[in-house]
Amino acid sequence: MNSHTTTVKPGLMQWLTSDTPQSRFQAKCGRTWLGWLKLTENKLAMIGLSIVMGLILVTIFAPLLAPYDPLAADLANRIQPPGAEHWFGTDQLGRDILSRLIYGAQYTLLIVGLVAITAAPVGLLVGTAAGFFGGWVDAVLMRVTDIFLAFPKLILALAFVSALGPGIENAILAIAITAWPPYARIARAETITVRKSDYIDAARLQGVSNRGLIIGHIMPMCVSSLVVRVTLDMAGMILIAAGLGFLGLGAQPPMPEWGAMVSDGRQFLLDQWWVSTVPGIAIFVVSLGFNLLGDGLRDVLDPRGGD
Amino acid sequence: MSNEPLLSVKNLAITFSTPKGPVNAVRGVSFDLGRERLGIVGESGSGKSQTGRAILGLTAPNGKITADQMQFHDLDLRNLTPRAWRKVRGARISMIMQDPKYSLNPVMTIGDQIIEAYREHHKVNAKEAKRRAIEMLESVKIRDPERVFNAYPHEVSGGMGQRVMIAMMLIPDPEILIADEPTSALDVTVQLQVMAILDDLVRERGMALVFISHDLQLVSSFCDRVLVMYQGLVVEEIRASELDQAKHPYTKGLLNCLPKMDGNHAELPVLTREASWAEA
Amino acid sequence: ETPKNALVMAFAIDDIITLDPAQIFEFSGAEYAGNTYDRLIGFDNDDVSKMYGVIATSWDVSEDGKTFTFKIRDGIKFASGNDLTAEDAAFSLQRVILLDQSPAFILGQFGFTPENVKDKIRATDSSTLVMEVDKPYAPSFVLYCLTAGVGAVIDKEEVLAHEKDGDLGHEWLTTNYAGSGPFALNKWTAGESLSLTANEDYWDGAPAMKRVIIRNVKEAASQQLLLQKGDIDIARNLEADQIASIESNPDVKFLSKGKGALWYLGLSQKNDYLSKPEVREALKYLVDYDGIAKTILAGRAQIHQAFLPEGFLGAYNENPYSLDVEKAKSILADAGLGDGFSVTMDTRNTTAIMAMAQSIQATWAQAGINLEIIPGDGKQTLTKYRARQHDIYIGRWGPDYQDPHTNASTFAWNPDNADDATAKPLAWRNAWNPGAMTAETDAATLERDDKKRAAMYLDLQKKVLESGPFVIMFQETEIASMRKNVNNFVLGPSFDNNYYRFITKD
Amino acid sequence: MLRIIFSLLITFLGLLLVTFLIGRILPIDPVLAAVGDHASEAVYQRVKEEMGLNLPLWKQFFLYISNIFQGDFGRSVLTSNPVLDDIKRVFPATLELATLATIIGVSLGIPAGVFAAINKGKWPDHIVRILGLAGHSMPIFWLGLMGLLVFYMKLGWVAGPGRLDSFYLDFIEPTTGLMLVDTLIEGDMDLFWNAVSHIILPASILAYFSLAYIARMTRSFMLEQLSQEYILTARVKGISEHRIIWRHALGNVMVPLITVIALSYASLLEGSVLTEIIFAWPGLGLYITNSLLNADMNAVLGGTVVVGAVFIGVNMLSDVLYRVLDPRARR
Amino acid sequence: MNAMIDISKLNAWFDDNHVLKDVDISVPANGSFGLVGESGSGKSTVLRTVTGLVDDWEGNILVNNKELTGTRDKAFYRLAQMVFQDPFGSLHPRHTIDRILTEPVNIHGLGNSDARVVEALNQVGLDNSFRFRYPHQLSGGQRQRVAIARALILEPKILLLDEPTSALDVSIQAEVLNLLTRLRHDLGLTYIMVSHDLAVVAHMCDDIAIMNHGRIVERATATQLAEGKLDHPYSQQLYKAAAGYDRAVVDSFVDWD
Ligand SMILES: Nc1ncnc2c1ncn2[C@@H]1O[C@H](COP(=O)(O)OP(=O)(O)OP(=O)(O)O)[C@@H](O)[C@H]1O
Ligand SMILES: Nc1ncnc2c1ncn2[C@@H]1O[C@H](COP(=O)(O)OP(=O)(O)OP(=O)(O)O)[C@@H](O)[C@H]1O
Ligand SMILES: [Mg+2]
Ligand SMILES: [Mg+2]
Repeated sequence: MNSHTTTVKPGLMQWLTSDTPQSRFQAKCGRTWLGWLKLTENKLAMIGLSIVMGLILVTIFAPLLAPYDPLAADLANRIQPPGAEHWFGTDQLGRDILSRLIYGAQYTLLIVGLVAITAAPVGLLVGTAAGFFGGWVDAVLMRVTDIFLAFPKLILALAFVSALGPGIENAILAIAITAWPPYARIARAETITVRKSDYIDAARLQGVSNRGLIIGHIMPMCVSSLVVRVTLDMAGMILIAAGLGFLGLGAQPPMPEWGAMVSDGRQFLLDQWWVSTVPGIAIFVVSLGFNLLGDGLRDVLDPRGGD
Repeated sequence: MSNEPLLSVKNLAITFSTPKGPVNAVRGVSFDLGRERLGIVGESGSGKSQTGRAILGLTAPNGKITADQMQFHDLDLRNLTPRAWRKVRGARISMIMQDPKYSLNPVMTIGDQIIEAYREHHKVNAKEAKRRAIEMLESVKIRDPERVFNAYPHEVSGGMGQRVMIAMMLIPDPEILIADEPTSALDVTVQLQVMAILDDLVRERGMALVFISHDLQLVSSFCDRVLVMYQGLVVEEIRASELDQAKHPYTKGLLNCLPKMDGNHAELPVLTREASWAEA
Repeated sequence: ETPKNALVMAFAIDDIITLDPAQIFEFSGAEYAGNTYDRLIGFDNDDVSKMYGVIATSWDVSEDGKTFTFKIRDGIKFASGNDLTAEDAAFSLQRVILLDQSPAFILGQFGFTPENVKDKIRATDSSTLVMEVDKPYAPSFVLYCLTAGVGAVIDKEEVLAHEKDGDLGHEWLTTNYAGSGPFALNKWTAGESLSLTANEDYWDGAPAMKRVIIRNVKEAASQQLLLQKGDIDIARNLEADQIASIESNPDVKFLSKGKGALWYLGLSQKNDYLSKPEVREALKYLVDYDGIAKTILAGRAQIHQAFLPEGFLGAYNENPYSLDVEKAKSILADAGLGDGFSVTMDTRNTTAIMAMAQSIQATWAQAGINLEIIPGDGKQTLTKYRARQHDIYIGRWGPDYQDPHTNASTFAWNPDNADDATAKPLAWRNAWNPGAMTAETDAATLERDDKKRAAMYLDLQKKVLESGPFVIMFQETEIASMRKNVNNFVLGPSFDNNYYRFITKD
Repeated sequence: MLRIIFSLLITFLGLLLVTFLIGRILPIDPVLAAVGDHASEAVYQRVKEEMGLNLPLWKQFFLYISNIFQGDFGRSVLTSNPVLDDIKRVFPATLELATLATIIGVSLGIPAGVFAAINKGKWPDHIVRILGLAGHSMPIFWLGLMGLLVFYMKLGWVAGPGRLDSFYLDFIEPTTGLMLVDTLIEGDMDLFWNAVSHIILPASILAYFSLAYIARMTRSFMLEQLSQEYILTARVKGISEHRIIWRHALGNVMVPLITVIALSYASLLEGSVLTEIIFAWPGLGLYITNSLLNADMNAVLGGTVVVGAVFIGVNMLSDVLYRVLDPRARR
Repeated sequence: MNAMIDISKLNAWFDDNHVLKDVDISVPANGSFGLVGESGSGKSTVLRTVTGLVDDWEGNILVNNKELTGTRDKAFYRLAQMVFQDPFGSLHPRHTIDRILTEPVNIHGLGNSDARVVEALNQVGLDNSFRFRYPHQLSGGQRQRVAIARALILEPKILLLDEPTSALDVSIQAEVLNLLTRLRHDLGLTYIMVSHDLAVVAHMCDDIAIMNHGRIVERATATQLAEGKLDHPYSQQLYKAAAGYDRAVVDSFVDWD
């Protein structure tokens, strides 16, 4: 556990943990380092982090890791059970499941990544604006949020995918469209508690504009709970993508997207369980990773959220 | 009155383990408590509250308590079972918290919270408990006890809330009452009124009172004896009436730096801390 | 375990949108009508050229081939208790034309219009029905059309009793029943179940199953579980691999029957690549017919490349094409497409079609053709297809009735290839002008000699096979999976001749 | 009050408008669902006109809204029933499932969350968290099929897909549409137990999802409450730890938790398409999805109105409960 | 007398709650004015109204001979600044001290921010090592110094102090009070200082007003206060209470709520 203290030079340690940082950079590093220390203490969070890192590495090194071409169909060799040749067996077109899994990692990463960088900022913007301005701005923005919230998630996604045409990008867009309203709510709630605080009033008295207040003062306060929520939601996003895949509207074949793989394999579930179960487990593990990381991040970023 | 100590604490130390290393919150505090009003003063973080909490066994889980002695009558407070602690808490040693706004359960009526304290230690029926509770509310000078009994904490003012708190803590008739800054959240005048109630009750019941505060002047005018704490140590123990003859420079410094109402706008003397004060 | 005298079946029946025989045009709807309504005539499931009377005992065709006279069987009663007469039969056929719902064209192609139908189709007495067509069509053509769902005879009195705003009882019959078949409707709960009760007085003998309960189970895996557990008697929608996996189960057996439906690729001639004859030819060499039939469709289909399914009059049952990547490559090279090209394929997202599409994608890739699969729900891909917005459409085409004209008129017939044409057969959808074939198709309907007629269709099929924009691949085989104790379930060449009435259980 | 009604109305209209627009941008031809693929062009054009699809968009929307205000949701193309009748049939199926799932989820999730919180950092906490996370991380169709395979097929503890055994289907005339209630009304215990054995697996699987969420939220709310001053007060009074947790802390936890439960209930009431497909459960989710994929827009709009109403209703209910549970919120 | 701040007939409302009733205050340039009163009497509201943090008010507020309207412009904030009661709540928890101090400099385009930040820190007796810390790395007294530095960095003429020491220990309070006194002299500032502690106000201010329920019930000079020459019974009571606990005195109290 303590290996990091021995590998880091004592000088650097001191620099990082100094109570009197000498530069902005040092202050930032110090804060990050403290957060990191706190995170490393949380074993579950570290497991989560390693899973997520693993996913990223697999994505990067997919061509090196995959034993077969993930797209090469071989009807003669279909639905082979796991064995020495195909560790996780083959699917209904005789493609190597392990290789598909490895290549599929990038889509999973793409889905969660893109949704996170589209839905979260939209939610943040809508929520902080609504909470900050109140009045009719709040009323209008929250009505819109309610409308999207009141829509069944999968159906909304479905509608958008059918409207835009199937395919991974559109699936991602659709998931993002369904994902932002809860973020807007969180951000709004947070904004309302924050906007009355003395430090916002104080900033106002320095002549900070409304825009400056929202971006520079309010948003940083919402970001941590949002980051936590987003990581926790990533599992849900992967699952919605899988659900769209199940209904045939997710990734485009022969793309080895995991949700689609689970869904494709379900007709063999009862006898050739691995075709569907292996990608199912992959989804589970990655979701678990994001969840654990999110839980850990909450402890670090958002001390109120529980501990 | 104070010849036979109710509680005897010797060399109490409390250490918290934190991510940044251990924190020695209290370092070798000793005192005897008789049927008297004992004040504990000191600046923020000096370990006043932790000392009080240790007496009730309510130190946070990350804290470790060591003491040579913590004797309450025939009970050794250092190693009580949770069950034994529950017999002590409330019934024999009780505590009033600083801020009534946060210290009362917001979703229970005041009456329920008082009755709960009483019935935990006395086998009586609900009606009798209610009668006692109303009586108790009257004795803390609440004018409309029936209404307050049925009210929720947010429906009463701060001063009222603190009286409720006192009623709640006194209803099982404890022998020692620890008051941790019981009035610092209140207006000055209300503050004094609440203290007057406390004063009366202590006198009538012959309770021992531990009064924790950072307000030297208030403590000195209210208590019999004062412990002055600095960084987890008791630096001086002194009779309240003799406070102006305090010897320790820390105590003297604290007294001096209070602004006076003499129309004098001159610089206030400030406290210059010496490292030696913090040495045990 | 299910009761001895009841049949429980899992079947994806959520395509049923109506129970009115004049409107039914869906697979499971057709099966419902086939078991609850009688038609004038029927054909032998095993030899479709053999026709027999059902409600009609006999029929005559006039010399000029334009007048058909049917004798109606005596003593048949509707579920309502009313007697079935020629008047009911005439009304039923007129009603199809008057309501003008989707299947109306099956009768309408013989010149009936809402204006003239009451004169052209009439009961001359209570047991005689007369029908006059506008041209001297091949009699088999007319008769086959009468065996289709639109030929169902309904209870005129009952239906008119529920007429609303002159709708000929259409609204009522959409969810109700007025027939004389071996089974009567008990209850239809859309998207959930359809239950039938036996007609104890059926003229041809009461069915052994007193009740038939069809439950809508969309998920094939769920159907499999139900069957294996014995909670249902028959599972209708198992996929090939599921069937393979329960083949060894001693409690289960299978019934299969070649159906009229074809799996094919429609190649839009609006696409510059696909409009090249060489490309069309090369693509026909680039499907792994054997592999798909043996694995993905295992038992669910047989290779068939002509537009008339086996069993139809004049069907061409040779399959000249097989996977030959090298040949395809050289053909493409000759056309200057040695480096390949890219096209898209609209694919509905069902297991079998998706798997086929992916296999095709893989073989085409070997010849340098980059196929992008655009998955979509059924209605979505169809919408695109009908609007001629596809490059390639992979689909399934089922004949509307048992006569060869049904497929000829869509694969080989296209009188107007303009975007705003009024007739929109498959040839039109793929923007293909079959040239003289259109006229040849029309001529074949008037050929009264069955032998000659068959030869005409054979010729048409060969031409389409050679130059048409269709890569016809397979003919569907339906497989019903059932418990060992279920006997005598009958599967016919199309859905409206899958019969429950003979079923018995041990 | 007027303000609330007004804003509800706006939300509803917005909901309808969005749904309506979705219906229009879907590249699915609604006429196809009505006439099928093989219909002739003439029939196609006639039906299109009948469906009012050749009117300008705003007119279609206006017509639709004015019909709705007269209580007419139109007819579904797919089932040929009035949409309202369809919804009366499919919604109880979902309601029943969602309610049972929520009951299971709440009654297990809250104790699990509390248990985890009071054992924070110890193994019971880890177990609850991992199990909870697992519930959030598994594709539901996979879980559903596995559940069927194990509990129905292999162990035979529960009945298979569907709300009742098939041959019971005709025996019950819907009064409330809730199978468990209807069978009790009929007084047929066989039927009732049959219905129970059918609903228990899908309900448990959905419950697992809400349980996971409820347990996690309970845990974190509980930890927050346990660090509050009033808990210390209760301890000072000498009250048992049991009472402190279940009366004092949980009493306060219920306040924010009610919103969490309401949201999870509302999302279950939208119907879970995937569960409904696997368990052949003719519920709202499946109904809306199917309608959407066939561009059966009357049905989709009707379904959306119901979902919106449910969402708003559940939210209002949770507001009321919030007031009941939290005296500070009472006026 | 040329008043730096002249408030007359000030009324303010929160919704229907009338919290300020005809408040008149006048402070000369370089003067120091104290407001005392119990909790909720409206002390903070006076300051917040002046700085534009209260929307619903009536009356006349003249600052540096300029009448204030509904909105405050940037120039106003260069003239008057406020220090809040709670040093823990008035500094943004995610901003470094550097950022907190740099922001106003940049907004008002004063330029040379580095030097200004260092200077402001020095003014309040903090050395450069505090510059890149976060608020949670500072003690209460240090934070309040930062808050004062932030107010000073715009070189205002007026400081509005809302109980600037009530959250601090007495020893730290003394340091902060000394600092404020020194700054007033050195920079020629004008103060309005709110407190509930009579002694603090008496020590810091020349003129004092005692508020109760939104009204000023009594005015006094520091000397009058020191001598206890107060007329209003409420002021008397406050005065007596300030002397510490005395049973007899407490019994004479009447409730004011
Ligand atoms: N759970 C804890 N973990 C770590 N350190 C703690 C914990 N509780 C208290 N401390 C530390 O113990 C020291 C003494 O705290 P204590 O609450 O007794 O101070 P105090 O004298 O009551 O101060 P105040 O006047 O601010 O209430 C402080 O430095 C505090 O930070
Ligand atoms: N934002 C607000 N919304 C509604 N009412 C408010 C608000 N701020 C203050 N009030 C009310 O206005 C009255 C005056 O409040 P103010 O904060 O000015 O009192 P104060 O004298 O500063 O009290 P304290 O000593 O507690 O700070 C109080 O009754 C308070 O409840
Ligand atoms: Mg304390
Ligand atoms: Mg104030």
